[in-house]
Amino acid sequence: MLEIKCPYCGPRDEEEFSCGGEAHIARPLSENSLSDKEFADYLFYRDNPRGVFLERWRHAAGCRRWFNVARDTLTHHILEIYPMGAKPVSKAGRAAYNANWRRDSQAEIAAQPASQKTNKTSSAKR
Amino acid sequence: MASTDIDRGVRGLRDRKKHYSIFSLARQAGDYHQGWQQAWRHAEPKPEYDAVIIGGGGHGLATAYYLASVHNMTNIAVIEKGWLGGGNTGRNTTIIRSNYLWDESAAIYEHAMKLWEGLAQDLNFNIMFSQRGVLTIAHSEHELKEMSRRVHAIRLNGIDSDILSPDEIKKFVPIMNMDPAIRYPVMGGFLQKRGGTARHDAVAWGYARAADDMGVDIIQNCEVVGLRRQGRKITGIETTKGLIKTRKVGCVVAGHSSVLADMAGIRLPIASRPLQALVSEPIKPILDTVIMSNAVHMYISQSDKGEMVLGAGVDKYNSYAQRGSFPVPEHMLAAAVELFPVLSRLRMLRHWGGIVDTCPDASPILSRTDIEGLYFNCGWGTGGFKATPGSGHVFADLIANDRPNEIAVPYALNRFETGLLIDEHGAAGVAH
Amino acid sequence: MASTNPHAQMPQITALPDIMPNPEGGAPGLTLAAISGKTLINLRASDKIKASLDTLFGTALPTQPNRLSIIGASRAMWLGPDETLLMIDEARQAEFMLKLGATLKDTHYAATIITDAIRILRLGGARRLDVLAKGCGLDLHPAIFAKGHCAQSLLSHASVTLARDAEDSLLLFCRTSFSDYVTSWLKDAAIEYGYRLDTSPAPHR
Amino acid sequence: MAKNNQKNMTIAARSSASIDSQTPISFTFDGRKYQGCKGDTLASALLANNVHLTGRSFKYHRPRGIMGAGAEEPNALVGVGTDGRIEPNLKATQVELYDGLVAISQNRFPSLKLDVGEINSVLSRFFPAGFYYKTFMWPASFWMMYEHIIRHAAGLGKAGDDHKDPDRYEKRHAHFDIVIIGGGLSGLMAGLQAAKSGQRVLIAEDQPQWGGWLRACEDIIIDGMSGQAWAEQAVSRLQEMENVTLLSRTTCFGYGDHNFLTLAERVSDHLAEKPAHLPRQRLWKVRARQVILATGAIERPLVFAGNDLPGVMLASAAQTYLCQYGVLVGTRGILMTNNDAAWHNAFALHRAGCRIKVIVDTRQNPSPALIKQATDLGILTRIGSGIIAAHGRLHVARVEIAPLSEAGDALTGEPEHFDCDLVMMSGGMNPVVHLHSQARGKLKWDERSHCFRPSTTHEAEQSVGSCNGSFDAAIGAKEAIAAARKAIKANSGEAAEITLPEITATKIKWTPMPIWQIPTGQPAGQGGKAFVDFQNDVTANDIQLAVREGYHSVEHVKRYTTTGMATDQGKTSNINALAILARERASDIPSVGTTTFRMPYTPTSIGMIAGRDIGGLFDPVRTTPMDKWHRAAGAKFEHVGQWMRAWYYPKDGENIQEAVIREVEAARQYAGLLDASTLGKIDIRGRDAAEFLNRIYTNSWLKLGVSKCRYGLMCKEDGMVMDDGVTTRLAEDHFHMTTTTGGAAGVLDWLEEWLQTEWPDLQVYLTSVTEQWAVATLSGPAAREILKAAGTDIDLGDDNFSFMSMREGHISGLPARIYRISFTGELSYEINVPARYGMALWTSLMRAGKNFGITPYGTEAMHVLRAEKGFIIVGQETDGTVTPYDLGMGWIVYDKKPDFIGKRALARQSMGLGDRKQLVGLRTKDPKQIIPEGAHAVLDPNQPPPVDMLGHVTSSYFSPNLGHSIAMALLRGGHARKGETVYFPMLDGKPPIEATITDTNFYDPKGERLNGQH
Repeated sequence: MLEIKCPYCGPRDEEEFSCGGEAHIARPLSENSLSDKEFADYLFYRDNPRGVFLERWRHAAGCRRWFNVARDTLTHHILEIYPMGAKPVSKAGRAAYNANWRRDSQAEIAAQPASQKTNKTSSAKR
Repeated sequence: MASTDIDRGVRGLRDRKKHYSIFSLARQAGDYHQGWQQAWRHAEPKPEYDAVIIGGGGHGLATAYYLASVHNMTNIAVIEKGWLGGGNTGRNTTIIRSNYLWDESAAIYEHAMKLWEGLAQDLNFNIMFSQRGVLTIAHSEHELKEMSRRVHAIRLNGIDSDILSPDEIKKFVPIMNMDPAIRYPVMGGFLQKRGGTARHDAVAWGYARAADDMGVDIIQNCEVVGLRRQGRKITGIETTKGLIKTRKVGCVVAGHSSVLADMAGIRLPIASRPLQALVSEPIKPILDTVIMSNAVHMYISQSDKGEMVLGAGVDKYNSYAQRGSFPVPEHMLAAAVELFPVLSRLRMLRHWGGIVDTCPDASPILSRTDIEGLYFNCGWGTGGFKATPGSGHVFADLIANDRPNEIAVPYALNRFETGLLIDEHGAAGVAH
Repeated sequence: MASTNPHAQMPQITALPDIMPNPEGGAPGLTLAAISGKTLINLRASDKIKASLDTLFGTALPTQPNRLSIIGASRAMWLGPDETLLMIDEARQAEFMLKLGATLKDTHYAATIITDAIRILRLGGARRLDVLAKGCGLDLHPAIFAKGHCAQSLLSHASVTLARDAEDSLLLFCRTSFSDYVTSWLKDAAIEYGYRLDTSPAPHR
Repeated sequence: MAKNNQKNMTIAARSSASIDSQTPISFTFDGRKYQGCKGDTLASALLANNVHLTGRSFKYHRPRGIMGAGAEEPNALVGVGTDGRIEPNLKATQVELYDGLVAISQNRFPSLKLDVGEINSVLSRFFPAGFYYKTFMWPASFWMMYEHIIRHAAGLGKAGDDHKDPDRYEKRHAHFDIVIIGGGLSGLMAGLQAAKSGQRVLIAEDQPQWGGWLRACEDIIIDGMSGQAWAEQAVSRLQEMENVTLLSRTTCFGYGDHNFLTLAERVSDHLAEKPAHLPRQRLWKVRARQVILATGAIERPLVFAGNDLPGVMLASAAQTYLCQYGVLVGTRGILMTNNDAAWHNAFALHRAGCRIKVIVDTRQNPSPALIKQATDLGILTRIGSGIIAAHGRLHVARVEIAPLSEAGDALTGEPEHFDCDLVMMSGGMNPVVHLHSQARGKLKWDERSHCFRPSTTHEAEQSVGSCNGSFDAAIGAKEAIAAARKAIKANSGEAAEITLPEITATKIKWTPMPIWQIPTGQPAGQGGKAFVDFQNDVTANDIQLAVREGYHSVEHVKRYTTTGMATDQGKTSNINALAILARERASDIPSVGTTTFRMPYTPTSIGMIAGRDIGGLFDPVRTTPMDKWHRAAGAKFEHVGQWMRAWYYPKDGENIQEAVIREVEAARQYAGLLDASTLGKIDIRGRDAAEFLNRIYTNSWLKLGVSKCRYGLMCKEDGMVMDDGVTTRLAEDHFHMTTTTGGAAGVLDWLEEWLQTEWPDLQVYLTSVTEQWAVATLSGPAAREILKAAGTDIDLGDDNFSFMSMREGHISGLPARIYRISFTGELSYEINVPARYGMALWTSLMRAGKNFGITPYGTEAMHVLRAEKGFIIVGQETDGTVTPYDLGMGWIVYDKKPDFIGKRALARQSMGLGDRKQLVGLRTKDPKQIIPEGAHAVLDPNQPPPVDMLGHVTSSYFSPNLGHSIAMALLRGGHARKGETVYFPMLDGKPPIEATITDTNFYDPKGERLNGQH
């Protein structure tokens, strides 16, 4: 059973958490011109690496906060835990973030208001 | 729905010397079993094949077998990075049924069921397909309604299904706890008599042996490290045993589909999840059917060896580790003891995990891709074993003709673009 | 019409007596007492904003995760970075809420009375931690889960909040609809140590 | 008779520190009464009574005896207990003796000595590995019959007939700084170091007593004490420290991610009288910061013809029975070994009175000192030789010994015959690396000791002593202290100074010979059976056959021959099998590889893993504040998730139909009262609350007036309906949301997720108030009058209190929020009071309504009433594949809004397709006919299967108010099919039901009844 270090409550058993799947999936803004195919990238297509995976967890039975985890899906080692809205800082975490095909998907571009291309808070999942 | 007359291809082995029978067994006994031949050759890759199947599990071997026996494509190879059947084929709870809600699902699983029936004779290998029945039980008003919906649909699709009352269940499964005062009392169930189990390893070995008999090269301990393409066309695969040229590549690597998709530069809507199962020590027969419960979340059968075989749902996180977390077996066994108190004093003997690839709609993908000559068969989630022959049969057809037949059409990748899903989530509950 | 089913009855929960003597003799290993006469307020507010309530509450509200503030009969449990559970005497409720409203006027906060949604139990007895450990994955070692600590976790199938506000006992908060389950679970878990359930009138029901 | 004399002798002579020969214990085996001593295992007691034949093998039903002394035992499986306490397949070597213990042998008929199953042994030539894959195929239809026979021949023990387990099982979590598995020399040394350094320590020992091999080892001296005395002293020192937890009779069976260990403590299995308050076993779920494994080693058997006969035993086991249990397992013994250590076992037995006739060493050059020692003791030696066959029927009686080639692969001379009643064998040691491997640590093959030992680790874990391949006591102790210090350092603790004890023991040069099968001198496949896996009857020939047939991978060989798959999980067989496989493949063991070890280390009680989460505690039962009233009224209940909701309230003799019709009519004609407390309720506050709702729901929320209510539908991001409910604006920045009963928790999490992860800029706070409020829904023409009668300070007039609005005030003195909303189409009030007043509210309304014909109604009547109005129930009319448009509720989708969850998905091309399944109403041709829910619509009732289906009936009832049945269905292209006729084939063979497709709003389409004026 995994032991996950909630950024607030500290190390707790996996049972207290729910897993939210891939992290940093930007939600296309309503005024988008995505094709159905491009929108499917946001809706259904998920990163599924054999190795470092950036995923979202929630301390469901504790403080109910969401946070990000960089976890190796092969070893189950947890490399890094970082807040919602932030990006990974570990080398492996950053590499995984940049390697993700989603970074240059139309869906992700459509999540960026033309004005603030690098705005972080516009979409905390990023 | 599947056409009722399926082209099963060549039946039995071409090489009569290798034929299995009670007589060959007796003959060999006289010879102290020194004369048995290899079930399949340990082939080394040729420079080029007409088609290559990546993945030597049940689905991959079945695909190769039907390519050879139905479509006469014998210059083909199966590439397996480890040993045949070493993935989910050898790690599942071997349950076989075709009583699915949606027409598309019923079509492919019933197609498989018809192939299961008589497969031992097709392959001249006793895969121990045992039609002991699969009984799905309901624990609430809501589940009874779902059950009614399912049985109506299943029957109209021409698939056998009977509703059992609590009294009939009591007779059919004497060890089940029918106390109406338990937390989730057994209020009824539906039974597919033609459902049951098969010996998972035998399925892989049987297909391998029969495919080999028709000239298919089965290449174990050979890992694919890259896919060669020319523009949008597949031209070959790079393996740890060198480059193999081919214009058709079928990927059947449950658990690792995304890894291969990465090599091809395409994406799949798939998450790899741990699925755990366990067996008890062998005991004399106490359960002669398969029981599934969605509400208390477990399924159970007893193997011919006498082991109670149990499974439940997938773990909640992605993993390639072939292991899960302890709470899953904990809850699984609590549910098992609640329904079958006799299990309390038995002991868990073995526990293991597989990696299943799960789709957003809990239905598989049998599809061409944007790359010409590259085909994927994946996303079977927890339910792949039961589909093995049907999956191989339909996938072989897709590869041979480069177009999906009527069963395969709904399972194309583009359904995630259109949103026309085959959502077994609501229906499936604990699938497997 | 929906199919009639023969069962449609309440599942039977093994009804254990309220007192189970310690099989090894001596005091029961677990004592349970329902706490009544308290008001529970779920406070949603940032640390900055909730700090302005310190005077009203009587002492600083906890800003450190999983910590508990104690003043007289009042308790404040940290539930999340912007969530605090306040427990005060019911008699103070009206005045407290009034002053709270006045103090936090025009700020982003939510103070919701959830007294009736939560059941409070005080757990005592020498084996209370062993009983809890049977269903709770927290490290309850007295040195780790010391006085002044609180935590939300699971007790078997129920979500609970534990607050160690005393040396020799602690508070357990659970949802009202789970309290029958939690109580029977605790009794059942304490069979090997003995227990005593103090059945003073519960706050509601 | 010689046997009796010898038997008496063994009983009388029994003495050892581990057993108490003064306290005799009586037990039965196969109905016969025997006596053992306190401290015995069933195995040691049976041997003391000279009972060697204890079981029959799985496949060939060959007579089997006791081969080992612990978890490795493959043969001596027994059923123990009576009535509800029967437990099959226990290893006699692990069963602690208690007074009155009842044990039976297994897998034999009619008796152990005479088992008809032995015919399989005679016919064994026809049953090689995997024979069943090659036959039983003709005729195809016969397989079920063949299988029936196979199933009944297979299986080992029998489960108890009485299915209720009378015992309790406990589980507990625990946290430690350092967990040590194994209470032998190295485990205790590591424990002392860790404990003295103030760490929180757990030491777990599988056996009832501490010391491990120290107990069975006669010659070791530690700090001037016998090994056993030292162990007892160490344990008593540890017991005094409060930072130490000592668990004996506790097996660590699982090692999971992040140092999560699972241990099984046998609390009362060994007690004759099981105290009612104590669990039978306790599962420890331990999170450890550091783990030290000191799990010892297991001796390997040698593979030779007849090696499975009773009386053939591991050398270390023979010594264990002698030194630990005071049992001499034979009178005329022979040892075959490939190493030095076993010589000392033989000497020990010889000195104790078992005449060792010959020591057979497969090596050409064992140490001369040993040979001299043997000669001095009058023991013959046969060097560079092996036992090529053992003979006997129910017990070994004679062996053939022949000289071997240097490699041990051929005979180089004629065999000599020796009679005997004991054969000790030793093929070297296997470190118990199971837990290290479970923890995903790697293994490496040790070319000197010829065994696998731990190499790199994956978790914070270290192996010490024999399980690390360090078979020398002094070295093991050093390792243990070093490992403990390393662990303490890793925990940033201070390692206390402790001194390594002085250890003197017979020095043993550990150089076993790699010999994996003793040649028989017979042609391949012939000669006596040489077993590799004893329990599953897998012979060396079977492994050769598997390889011959192309099953080369170790996993294939395992699965094809079933070697290593028995209940001993290959503890004695794996390495021999691997080695023979390597030989057959002309490869070496490391490259053939090993199979990975998985939980559990030994078979583990299922009841213990289930624990107390069964029966009444399987899952919480949630009840409402009015629950007791419903029960008193004799209500039937419906499971809704964890909730128990009143389903209907039958009066004497009423069935569900009659009761529901009465309740439905009452609600329309007078008034009905429903307990709606289970509805999910969420308090939503903050500046942006309205904007938030506007994004969550499909319709518009910005302009909703204060104290006004609005119905809302929420979709998932894929546009499919997720939940619905009425939400009320209590103030500009304050809303009260209701959700479905089943959806409550999910919706709160869903809303929180969007706030935290997508829209952290919105100022909105959510608080669940589901259980803060008890809700009674008063519905019907008389509702208003009843509220008045109950006494209220709220002006109920339409102008003050209109439909879809909320008022706060009092009902019969209780503080209440009343929502005038309707799920029945009648004048209806949802009265919310703090949960504590729920019962008071209910009873006072029932009282006030008495003269108005008030009738409590349950969820079933509620379903009928809303269906008459065509209102949907999420989860019944929807199943996650239905959009608002499919439901004909396009009116609630305000797509002019910039955004709401699901908006983009609903705009996908396919969502507009006309042939989606759409919700419609149905009128049966025969008004009395009720279509079963779940029935499927077809256009051509005579089409043979597979039939083209339009879709299914989601709700179907008889409507007493309309006097005909009503139904709703999701039909392909349904909205365009209004007026068409469809057919519903029945399961029971009755003719299909004919129905016409209609609208869904069956009753009072104009909604005039909402005001109660009629």
